[in-house]
Amino acid sequence: MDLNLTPQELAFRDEVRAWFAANVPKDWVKRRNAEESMEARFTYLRAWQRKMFDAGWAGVSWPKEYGGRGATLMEQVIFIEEMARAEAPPMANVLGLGLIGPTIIAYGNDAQKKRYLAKILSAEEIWCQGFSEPNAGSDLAALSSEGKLNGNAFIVNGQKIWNSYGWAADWCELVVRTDPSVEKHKGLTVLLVDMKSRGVEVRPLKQMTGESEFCELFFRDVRVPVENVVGKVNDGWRVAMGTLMHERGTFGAGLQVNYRRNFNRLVEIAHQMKRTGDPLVRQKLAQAYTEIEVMRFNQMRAFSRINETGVPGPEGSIQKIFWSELNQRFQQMAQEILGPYGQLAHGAPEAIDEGQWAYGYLRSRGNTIEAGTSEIQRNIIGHFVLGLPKSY
Amino acid sequence: MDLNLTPQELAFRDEVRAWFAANVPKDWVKRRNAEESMEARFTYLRAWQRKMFDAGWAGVSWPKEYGGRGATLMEQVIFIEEMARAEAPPMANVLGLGLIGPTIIAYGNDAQKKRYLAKILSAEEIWCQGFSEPNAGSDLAALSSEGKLNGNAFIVNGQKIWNSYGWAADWCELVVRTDPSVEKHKGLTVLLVDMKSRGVEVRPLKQMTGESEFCELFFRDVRVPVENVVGKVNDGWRVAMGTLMHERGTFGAGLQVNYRRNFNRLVEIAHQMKRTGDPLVRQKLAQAYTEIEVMRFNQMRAFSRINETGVPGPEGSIQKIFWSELNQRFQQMAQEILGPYGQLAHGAPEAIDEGQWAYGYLRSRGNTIEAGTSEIQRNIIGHFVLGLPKSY
Amino acid sequence: MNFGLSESQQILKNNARKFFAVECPVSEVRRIMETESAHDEKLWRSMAEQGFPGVLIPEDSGGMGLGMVELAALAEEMGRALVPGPFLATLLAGAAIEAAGSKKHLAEIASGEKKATLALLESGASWNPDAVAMEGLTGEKMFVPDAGVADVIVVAARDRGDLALYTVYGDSVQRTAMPGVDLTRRLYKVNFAGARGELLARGEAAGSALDRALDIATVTLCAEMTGGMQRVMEMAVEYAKTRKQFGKPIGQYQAVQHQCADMLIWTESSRSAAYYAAWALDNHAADARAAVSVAKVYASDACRETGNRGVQVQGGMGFTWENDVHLYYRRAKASESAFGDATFHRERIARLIIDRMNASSAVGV
Amino acid sequence: MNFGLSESQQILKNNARKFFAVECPVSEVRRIMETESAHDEKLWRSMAEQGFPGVLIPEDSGGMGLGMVELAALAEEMGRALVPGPFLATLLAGAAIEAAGSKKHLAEIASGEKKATLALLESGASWNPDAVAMEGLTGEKMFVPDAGVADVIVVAARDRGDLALYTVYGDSVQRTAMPGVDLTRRLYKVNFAGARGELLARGEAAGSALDRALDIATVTLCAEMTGGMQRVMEMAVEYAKTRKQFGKPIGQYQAVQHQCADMLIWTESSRSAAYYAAWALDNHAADARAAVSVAKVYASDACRETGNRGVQVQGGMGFTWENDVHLYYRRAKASESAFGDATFHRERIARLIIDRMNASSAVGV
Repeated sequence: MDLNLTPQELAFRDEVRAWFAANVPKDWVKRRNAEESMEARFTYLRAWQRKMFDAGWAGVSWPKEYGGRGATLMEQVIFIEEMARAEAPPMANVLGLGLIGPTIIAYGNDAQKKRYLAKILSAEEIWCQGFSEPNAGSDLAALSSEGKLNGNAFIVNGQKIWNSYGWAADWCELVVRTDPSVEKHKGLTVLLVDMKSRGVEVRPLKQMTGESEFCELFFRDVRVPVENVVGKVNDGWRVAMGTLMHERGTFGAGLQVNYRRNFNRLVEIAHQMKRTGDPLVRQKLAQAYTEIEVMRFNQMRAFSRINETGVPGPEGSIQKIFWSELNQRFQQMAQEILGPYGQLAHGAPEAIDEGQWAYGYLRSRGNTIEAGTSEIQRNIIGHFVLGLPKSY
Repeated sequence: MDLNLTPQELAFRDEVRAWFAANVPKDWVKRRNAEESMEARFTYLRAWQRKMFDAGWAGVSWPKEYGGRGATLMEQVIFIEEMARAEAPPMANVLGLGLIGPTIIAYGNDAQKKRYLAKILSAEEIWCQGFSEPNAGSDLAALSSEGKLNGNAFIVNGQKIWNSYGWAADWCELVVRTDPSVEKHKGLTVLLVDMKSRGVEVRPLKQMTGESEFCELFFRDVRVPVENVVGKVNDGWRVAMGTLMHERGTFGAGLQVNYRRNFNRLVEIAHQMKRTGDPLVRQKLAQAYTEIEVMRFNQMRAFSRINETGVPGPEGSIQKIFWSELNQRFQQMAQEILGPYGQLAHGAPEAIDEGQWAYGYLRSRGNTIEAGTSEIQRNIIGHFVLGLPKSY
Repeated sequence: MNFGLSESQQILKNNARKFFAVECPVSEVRRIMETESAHDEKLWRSMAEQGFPGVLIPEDSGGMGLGMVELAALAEEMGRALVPGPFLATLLAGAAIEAAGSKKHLAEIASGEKKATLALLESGASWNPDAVAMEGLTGEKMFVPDAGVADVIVVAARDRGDLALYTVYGDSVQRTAMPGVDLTRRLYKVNFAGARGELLARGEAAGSALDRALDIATVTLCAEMTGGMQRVMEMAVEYAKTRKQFGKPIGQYQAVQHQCADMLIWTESSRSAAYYAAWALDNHAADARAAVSVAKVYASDACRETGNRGVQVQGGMGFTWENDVHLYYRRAKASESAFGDATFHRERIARLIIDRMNASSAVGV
Repeated sequence: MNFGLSESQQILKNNARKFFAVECPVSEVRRIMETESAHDEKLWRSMAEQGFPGVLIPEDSGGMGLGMVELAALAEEMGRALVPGPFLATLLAGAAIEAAGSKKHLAEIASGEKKATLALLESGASWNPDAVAMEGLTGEKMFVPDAGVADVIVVAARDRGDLALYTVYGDSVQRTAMPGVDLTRRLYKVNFAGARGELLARGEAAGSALDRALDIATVTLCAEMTGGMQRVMEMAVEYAKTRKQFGKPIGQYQAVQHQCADMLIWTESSRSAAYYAAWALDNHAADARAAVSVAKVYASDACRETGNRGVQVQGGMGFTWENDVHLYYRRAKASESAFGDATFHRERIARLIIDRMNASSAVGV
């Protein structure tokens, strides 16, 4: 057991840290909470990704042969942590870099790799994902969007939901049912769909926070050439699961840094409100510190294990439950400490941090739903980790 | 809505209160926690019940024609509360009075009523109940003790568990399977079994508290005459459910008084330990007060509704969950306030209240298991109250 | 003893439910909450025709002269329908005026001609009247509910050190919106420079009038929260019955079903506590003030948790703007802290109950 | 960075598991806990042959000279096996002696010839060294673990106002049992009238030695708790797989299965926190002391809740004396408060972390 970074890891961290220190746009922290159009914001993030790409920081985890850096898992973690620490803007093509690029690398053919990968890295083409449907959320394999083979193309019809970046995307990794005659996991296919195709419609989906982080996608007789199948026809479940596996990998590394920053900020405010002498407030803050630290230790252990074994396991569900439920408790606790001020929204002159705490409280409610509900995660732990019978 | 007692209820309360004030043995409170043999204790409780019987207080809820008092539900509640308030000893034949007598009244024939009821009231014959089995707990209908008809008697074989008072009982209300060929709820029969029959064995079952509140009963070729069937042969599920319905009726009325006494005592100790100035302790005690009060209000509402409609409904599961989980939180909270002193057991000179807090903590663990687990109670609420599909 | 509503109480409740189903369906709530003040004069007038703003106001002042139980029954239905606007604020102000022994504005409040509110909180945001520091009609009050549409504002201030209540005309003060999570009940900062108004009460009279008004409003809020919880539970249960995943209604899975069961326990328990407190206030029961805090402690946590489960059970759908559950979720957060959060009321219980229990004397049950 | 155990650490852990499976199966635990002191000299000698009492003691004092991570690995296995007796008490005393810069008794402790303990708590039962009031070797200490079999007792007392540590011979003091819920680790009241002993350290040296010893023992306890949680979870999961009700293994019902999932989360998280703290202590990390408290806050609650679920999942069977889960349940309650409960350690985190963060300065991550 040695929790110090290795000399190589230290060198990598120093390099990353130095680059971010020199290159993170100074205006970002102010701009982050400001009102601006999604389009203007996105242009900014595209430029930022391009800058990172030019310096060789896009696709850190990708193999070198595809334009990545071939970083070890621990280096990826370091990269993500440093990016969070530096309060760098996110990259515009976050799904392309994190999920879809790796899927194409793992399951795509040479032509696809050649056609798509470089433009993902450079943010020239933005990607989104079409998986969930109104009637296929936790039960993803029940999806009903269909792709009917017609000559050398699939004709796609259906509706997708909880899609991120659809409004900005050039391409979509879409899962459709291509064989309705076989059992539900077996008739699915993953297609790469040009979002400019005739028959694709994108509608913003407004959340309870008032934002539209997500979209609904509608496909009406959309033509997708057969060469856009990833992997084999009717083998889409395996490909889609491969994509989702990436979702539960290193994502938490940045969260932990953000949570710690939120905690530090809350302590700062509590000091300013002269509330840190109150034994109740002290207990609450210390409990939050404890949970965030335990999350950090859990992650270090998990990353260390994946680094050795090479595969993220179902234990990823532990991390998902931990960060989502932690954040809900934290946001509630923040509300208790801030009192009615915590409820003031963006635009109220007295709002703390421009309403970020009111927003954070509402937004956290989605944490135990998005990326696999807590109920599904506990099913995964029960069945795949503890070996209990499948409960659903 | 009128939460004052009616003049009749007030008169009843005053009468009960006066009788208890004059008759509750003065030595009971000290004796309660003292070490004495179960037999000696039971002799004492039998004498106490005889005294209550002679004064007309045994079987308050029973119809007058069977020697009871024909009290309204609200009077029963008052009686139970006053009994708890007076810190009266329990009656020896608690199951006979509360569960088995009412079952015989509801389902028994005239000969049975004549034979058994009076001796239940006078504590001349003590009763116990043989329902649960090692493999039939939550799933009671899966019980496998069998009764085979042989001439004019059933020959009973099997094992029962979680039996109270078996070691002291003269009689047992026993559920056995008399027809294994039909579906599980349909082949059961309720028998009244003489505990002195050849082939009945009683073994104490030691709990995690170290006590033996419960027994295991073993039946080996025990002969039970057919006239001891309650209701009809193979109609035992209905009879047994009728018995269990009584279990969830007015039981909580006394609990609420006991919880409030425990709370008052804890506040008293906290004052003595000079801990009631600590904001954390204040919050904890106030939360406990809140929960005990809400339990009281819930019960008032439930009793008031049963008083009107005449039937306890599945809402009894709400009360069961409430009192059991409340007591677990309360006992844990008491431990936090008392610190290591709370853990000291009977016999430790420094133990508070002769180790009752350490005992209460351990004993409360059983609350969410006994009389229907919290899981089963939530199933009942989900299915029978909210109309959700059966989940098991 | 009878915990159920009397026939006339039940009729009032049923009528209120029907009234709001027609006059204030959720589509109206959504329309009104998008307006500047989340107040709709037409709805208010209709409510006034029913006598709602004057439920507690004595008949000789033009009100209905009913009690807290009736008010709780009405509030439960208003909570269920998520009625937006200044009902609770007006109630609070009216109760303070009446508890101070005055009849000022009461007839106009009862008739719906005037809306009112009460200004208590200052920058420290404490619900404890002892924390009032504003000297006379100067300075600012914060988090004043529905002040934007209030014709009358009852203000707690200091008059040479003593607590005092004033009635102030809404149009004589400067009101600035403080947009918060609850879109149906707006908060304002009120600056009293140049306020026109009169002294209502001072010293002990002011303190006890304020206490009484806060107790009344707190219980009313608890009943309202119960109605909201009931509705959130119903929406979740309905969804759990119809939404299928893995070939079964999700309500068949215990992970979902047991969350629904908990929502029922919280809702029913909040209801018991709110109605008990209402009855206790009406009947000047010895434990009335503690019962108010018990109801608020319980409902504050239960209402928030019911909201949490209500969203969770509905999954992604529960997280959309289109789904009504978030409107209740937002209201629950505001109600949790209004008139003091659970921590505040637990401390109040400690003062009312625990501090009065003596260390050396055995305490009766 | 590598969070996993090194090969030699893993071997030590595996060997410990095998050793205790043979030398201290639960039947032995039950036998030993029924004895007067819950200590078995034969088991102790076997453990000493393995070097266990001297894991941390430097090689030049006859110990193994290993670090906290090795100790945590050993303690996890001891917790899993629920090893009764004075291991933790002896560790605590030995760590205090060594941290005070002394070698007194260390060789005999390492060899198993002497058992030891540390007496800190007085009637106020506070784990804060500042609360020590006993003047020199007079008066009483309370809740002293395994004092009944201790040959050496390290005592915290005042020497003219300054904190001081003394080593006292166990047979020179009066020890009275304080029977508690944990049957495997006994507590005693110790009266020091007539005690024979020597000064070990005073002033700052005493304070820092005591702090260090408590930190070491706390982390060891957290690792031990993790081992117990692991075992409780395994028993519950095993039961949930085999016990059938309504025709299915109960572990197929989400109400049961999800309780098992929570037990896994709590156990794994306690493990991460305990090992991190062990590593931090070994490496004098800047956050080492806070990490100790983080581990204890988390484990105190998690271990209790795992016990609660462990009994609940096993239903009536889990509530019997015969089922081993209650032995762990009792130990969990004692461990929850030992060396300070979650409330105590949260307050310690507040002092170590929150009070040092400045209101006006931005704080780095």
